[in-house]
Order: sequence, then C-alpha cells, then structure tokens
Amino acid sequence: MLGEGIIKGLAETARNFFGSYVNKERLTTVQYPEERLPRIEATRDFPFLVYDGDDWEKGLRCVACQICEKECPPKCIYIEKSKDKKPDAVGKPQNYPAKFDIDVSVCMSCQICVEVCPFDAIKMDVQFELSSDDRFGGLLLTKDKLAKSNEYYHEIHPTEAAGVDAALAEDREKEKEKQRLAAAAAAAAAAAKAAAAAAAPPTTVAATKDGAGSGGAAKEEAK
Amino acid sequence: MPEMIDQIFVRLMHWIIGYVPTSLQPLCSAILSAVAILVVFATIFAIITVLERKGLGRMQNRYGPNRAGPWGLLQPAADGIKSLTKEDIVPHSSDQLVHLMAPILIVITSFLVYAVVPVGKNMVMADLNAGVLFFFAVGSMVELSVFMAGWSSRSKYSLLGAMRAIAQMISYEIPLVLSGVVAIMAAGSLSTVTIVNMQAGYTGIWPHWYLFTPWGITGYILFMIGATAESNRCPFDMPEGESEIIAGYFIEYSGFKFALFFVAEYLGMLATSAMAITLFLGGWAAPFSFLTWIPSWFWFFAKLLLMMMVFIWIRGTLPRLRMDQLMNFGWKFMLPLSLINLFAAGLWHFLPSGPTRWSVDSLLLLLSCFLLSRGLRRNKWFQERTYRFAS
Amino acid sequence: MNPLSAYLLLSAMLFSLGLAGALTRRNAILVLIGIELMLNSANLNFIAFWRYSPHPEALTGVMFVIFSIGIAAAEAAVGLSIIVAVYRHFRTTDLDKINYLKG
Amino acid sequence: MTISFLLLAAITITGTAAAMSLKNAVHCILALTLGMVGLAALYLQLGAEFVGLTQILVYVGAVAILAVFAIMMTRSRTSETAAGSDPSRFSGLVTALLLFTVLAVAICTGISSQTLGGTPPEATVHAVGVALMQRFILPLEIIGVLLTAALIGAGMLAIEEKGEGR
Repeated sequence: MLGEGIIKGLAETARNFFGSYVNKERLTTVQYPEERLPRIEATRDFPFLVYDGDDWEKGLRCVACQICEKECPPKCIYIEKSKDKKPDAVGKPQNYPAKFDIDVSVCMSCQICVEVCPFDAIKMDVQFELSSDDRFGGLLLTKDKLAKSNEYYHEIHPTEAAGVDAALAEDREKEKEKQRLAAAAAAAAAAAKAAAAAAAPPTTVAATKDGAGSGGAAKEEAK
Repeated sequence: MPEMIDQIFVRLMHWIIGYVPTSLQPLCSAILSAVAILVVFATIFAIITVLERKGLGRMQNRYGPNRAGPWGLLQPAADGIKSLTKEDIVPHSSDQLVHLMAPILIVITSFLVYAVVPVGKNMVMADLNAGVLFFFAVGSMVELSVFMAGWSSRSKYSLLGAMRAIAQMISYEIPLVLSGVVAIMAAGSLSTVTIVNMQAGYTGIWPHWYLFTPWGITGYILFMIGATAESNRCPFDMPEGESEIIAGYFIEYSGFKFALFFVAEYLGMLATSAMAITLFLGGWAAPFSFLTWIPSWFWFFAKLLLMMMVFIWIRGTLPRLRMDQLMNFGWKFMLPLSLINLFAAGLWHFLPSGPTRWSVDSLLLLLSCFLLSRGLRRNKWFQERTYRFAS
Repeated sequence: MNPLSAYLLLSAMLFSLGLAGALTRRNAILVLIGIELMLNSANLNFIAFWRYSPHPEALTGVMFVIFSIGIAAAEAAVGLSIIVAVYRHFRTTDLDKINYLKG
Repeated sequence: MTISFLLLAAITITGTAAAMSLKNAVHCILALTLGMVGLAALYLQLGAEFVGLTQILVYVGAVAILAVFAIMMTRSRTSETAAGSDPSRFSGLVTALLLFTVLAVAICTGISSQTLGGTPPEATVHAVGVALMQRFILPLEIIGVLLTAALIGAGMLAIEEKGEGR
C-alpha cells in the first residue's frame, strides 16, 4: 500500500519526540560549558614541553635538537637554539631552546613531534579551549606558555607518564653508569700514566696503547 | 460577549479609521490591514522557526536551541540581529540589479498573497471576486524571482538549484491548483470568503467542511503534498539540497538578503497552508458546534499552527527525493489522481445524497489511488547492486 | 482625447513595439516574444472596446481575450519547443544562420 | 486619462520596449514580465478581473518561465549586435514606425470625442463562467482540444530522439 512506510516513519519520529520529554535518558546531549563528559586518558591534542623540578626554565628537557621542527608536517614549530650551554638534569651541559614557538592555529595534533623526540621533552596536552580574540598572538604559544611540569603530565596521562619516567630513569641510570665508568677509566688512565711516568718515561707508546679508550686527556698527556 | 471578542480587531480598525477624513478611509484601511498582516505573519514566522528547530531536535533526541532567552525563545531575534549585521556580499560577476531585485520581489509576492486570506470573520484585506485565482497568480511570480536569484548569481550551483526549483514548482503547481479546484466547484465561487461561508454550519456537532467528504480529503492531501513541493520543503527540498548543490538558488546571497529568502520560504508555506485551511478546513470556523464561542481568528491561527506542526513532523521524518522520483510522483500519480478527484467531486454533486454517493466516490478514489500507486511501483528499473571488490 | 482612444493608442504602441522586435531581433525566442506582444496588444484592444461598448454585459470582448490567451499559451509552448528542436539540429537560435533552404 | 492609467501605461511601455531592445535575452524576458504585469493591471483597471489575473498566471507564471527554460536550453549567447546596424534592421524599424503612425492617425481622427461608458461594467467570475458554459461552450471545447494537442505536440518536439543526443 502506498504510504505505509511513510506512516511507519511518522510514528517513529513521533515516538522520539514525545519520548524525549518523558525519558530523559534519550537525550544524550551534554550541555557543554556547564557539564562536561569525563575525559578519557587517551585524549590528546596540541603539544606542550615537559620540565622536571620546580623551575621551568632550568628544568626543560628540550635540548633544541630541532628534530621536531624538521619533522612537523605543517611546519608549525619554530625553534632558536641557544648560544651557550646549560647543565641538564644529569648535569651534562646541553643546548637549550632560546625560543620555542608553536602556532596552534597551524598545528594539526598529529603527534609526530612527540614520536620523534629522543628526549621525551614534548608531549601531547589535553587543553582544547584555546579560542582567543587575538587571531595571531593569541594562538602562538611561546616557551613560557608551553612549559608544563612533569606532575601535570602525570596528572593528564598517568600510565604513559609512568612509562616515560621509568624509561628516562633507566636512560639516566645508564648515562650515569657510563659517566661513572668513563670517570673510572679516566681515573685509571690517569693513575696508570702517573705510574708509568714514575716508572719508565720511554714506554709511553705502551701506555698510550693501554689508555686508548680512557679519554683524550690521557692521550694529550701522553703526547 | 463572544461576538464582541470575535470582532474586536474589526472594531478597533473601524474606530481608528473614524478619525481620518472619508476620502482617505479606503487607503487608510488598506494600509492598516497591510501593516497588520506584516506584523502578524512575520511574528508567526519567527515562532515557527524556533518551534521547528526545537521540534526537529526533539525528534532526533536532542534539545534544539536553548541558549538565547528562556527555553531559547529569543533565538529568532538573535538570528535576525546576526543576519542584519553580517556583511552583504555581492558576487563580482553577478548581475547587480537582478541580484538585488530577486529577494525583494520574492518577499513582496509572498506577502501579497495574504491579501485574500480570511483570517477571521470579517477579517480579510480584500474580498476579491477571483480571490483564489489571485492567490495562484501572484504565487506563480515566486518562480520568476527564484529564477532571477539563481541566474543573476552567475554560479553553477545556484543556476542548477534555480532550474531544479522551477521544474519542480511548475510540475507541482498543476496538481496543486487542480486539487484546490474541487472546493471551488463545490462552493461555486472563487472568492475566499464565499468558500468559507459555504462551509459554515453543523450537523449535530460536526462541521460541514469539505475535508469530510471523499473528494475533500483526497483534495486536501494532494493540496498539502503540492504545497510542500511548492515551498521547497522536505522531502521535496531538492532545489536547495545542502549535500549536493549546497543551498541551491540562494547560495550567493549573504546577510539580510539570505534572510529574506528564508522568510519568503516560510511565508510561502504559511500562505499555502492558509489557503488549504480556507478551501478544505472551513477557514475560521470552529471544529465543533459547541466551541463556537471561541473567537474565529483563534481557530484560524490554531489550525495554521497545527498544519505547521505537521510540516515540521514530515520534515523530521522523510528523506529527500531524487529528481526522477519527484517527477514520476508529480506527473504519474498526483496529476491523474487530482483529475479523477475532479470527476469524483462532480459525481458527488449529481448523485443523490446519502450512502450511495459516499460509497461510489470512496470506491472510485480508493481504486484509482491503488492502481496509480501500483503504476508507480512497477517502474523500478534498478537492479540488485553488486559490489565487485567487497565480497 | 477620450479614454478609449488612449487605450487604443497604447495598444498601437505595443503592437508596433512587438512588430519592431519581431522584425529586428535575430534570436528566435525573442522573435516569438515579439509575436506574443502583438497578440497582447490585440487583447488590450478587445478589453478596451468591451469596457466602453454599449453592451458590456454580453462579455464578448472578455471571452475573446480568454480564448486568445489560451491560444497564445499554446503558441508559446509549441513555438519554444520548435526552437529547442531546431537548436538541436543547427546548434544556434540565430534566425539569420538557419538558412539551409536558401537558394 | 487618469494618473493611474498614465503610470500603468508607462510601466507597460517601458517593460515591452526594454524587452524588445535589451541585449541579454534573459533581461528581455524579465522586462517582458514587467510589461505583462502592467498590462494585467490595465485589465484590472478596466474591470476585467478574471482576465487580468489569468494574464499574470499565464504570462508570468508560464510563458516567461518557458521562455527562460528555452534560453537556458539553447544557450543563445550569440553575438546579438545592436539593432539598426544593417539595412534589414533599419527597414524593420521603419515599418513598425510607419505602422504606428498610420494607426495613431486613424485612432485620433476616427473616433469622435464623445463621452463613453459611464459606469465600469462588471465582469464577475460568475458571469464569465456562465458565458463560458453556455454561449461559448464550443470555442471552450475547441480551446481545450487545441491545448491538449499543443501539450502533446510540444512534448513530442522537445523530446530528444534516441541516437540524436550528442
């Protein structure tokens, strides 16, 4: 019969219409600014810079290697490398970003910068309410706006942050181990050289052969 | 006392006109009625837009607009302010004069048709001798302004939309007029007021509306389908199909001109509904004899609002038609059925009153409806789809 | 000048305009429109004569105009479809270029 | 010769003159509708209500739309040069002008300036209907047959024949 399907459809919409007044569970709308959906842990958009400790200028993990700048598909990251070096978390002198800007009006939240960062310095944020009156300045996030503490990172992505911290700790452990070894080797070389110098001055060749791996200081001494 | 409330607006106008000299009275009366029509129908338009958005929202299990004012009732005011303050962009290569004239003309014609619509007892701006003809004649000018809008924009989308709109409008205007003719035949007059008066009176509590006859209900349904197509409403909103030709003929319009097209669309819908009320639903008459103490204008606007609800309901339900479906339905179902309906109305007039003419008319219309719908269904030339790469 | 001759003058002007258009335009559609215009000027004459005739209640002028409008509508429909058919053959509606039978 | 007559005559003449002289064909059709609306208003002024409204319905609602469709389908954007450039054009204009002069002279001299028609006659829809169904029933039927034939004929002419489409 002609119109049968139309009547079925009309009944369905009428049921929805009246049902939405009777049964509040039908309305899945969330009245956004007043109520919000609970955020799931995997939420991510625009990147931010992680720092350790309390002082964001000292604790930035970023060493201005500029890999993220090169990899960024829409080219929204702008980095200026510093001229001088500062000691990083483990005390090793590193460059730091004199300038680190992200234009979030260009950023497409692809997370490639996070993937490529060898220092776990840049991570994805959950902040999305970035609308601003200022079309250019308001959407250009500078270093001070980007820097957020490791505690904040733990807060927004706990599982991921724990993993990152563990990996970093392991790396630092290795680094320290390496430094310790290097220091020990240097000490050993220095000791050996001192011993050699004391014992027999012409056997420098043998001494240099011994101390080949123990750093340039010994070599220079040997020369 | 009910008489007094019923005629309150008429008396008010007579009272105002009493203060102007006699020579200016017809002019003054016309201006007053025009202003009243402008204000009342523009207000109804505003109410309908917010009702429509809220109703559609509820049908889709969401809230609809609820931010501007209490329950979002000030939404039309906010929309109006927004469209007034927006920049008015005229395309560089457009035909400037025609581009400007189109929205003005479409709104003027949309308002002009209300001149012959009786909104209550003694409440019609001009009781023309050929009122219904005036309605359809002025209504046909809308097509031309649609074409002007689409053509002058110099855009492919708008031209396509305009062509679709005109093709649809002239195809559905014929069944629209023909299905309205049955009421004219029964009333023996083209004057809207006479048609309403012919439907006055009650048998028991039931009114003598043309709706309550076999040809009347058929004519009413055909008229409403035609009206939906004429005003480019869902499911006949192909001329402005957002997903294919963006917004059809008014795509190149912005700001207030765009709003004027929007106003005109709704006013056209209201006007054809008002005409359907006049022709088939007894105009301002109360639906039951014991309700006649409620003023006549209330009944008119109540019926109008009810019909708008039905329009919204249908929009919330039906998907958009395809061009060939639209044309097939218009020419192969609506047109023959409205012609048969004319015949049925004539038969009704000549058969003796009683169950005979009821059964003969109903049988004739049901049978033809059934056969025509069979004819529509037979025309399915689609084959079963095969998916070559996704088995 | 009495009102009747004013209407007749207007009608004569419309007729001349239609004739000028039909004779000078090249586009077949506009020539057809010119012919429609001439028909309409005749209609105006009928109505004017009916209005100022001694026996307007006979309605002859009005009837004539109604039939004339009907014929004009039929003419426009057939004429325009002929133009479309011709266009499909010649790829133009310029009457000066549709001259295959020219000697 | 009232002001309303002069105004409507001016509208009609402007519309039709523009329809016959503008370059763009679509502008011509739009101007024509203006002229037709003016003409319909003149009919209304003369008391022929039914005819005036039918005029709008047929010319604005149907003929103008048909013509516009024909223009869109034929894409007639050929170089329509200004009228009067070549001899045939010039002769056409002269013919029309001569005709108008003859008609105007005939009208001005032929009709005596007697006062005509006091009260406007009533051509109510009812009277028109009665006349159509009684005195003019045969022409009405013939018009009906003619319109049906024209409908079918126009359809047949405009349908693209199979194999013809390019």
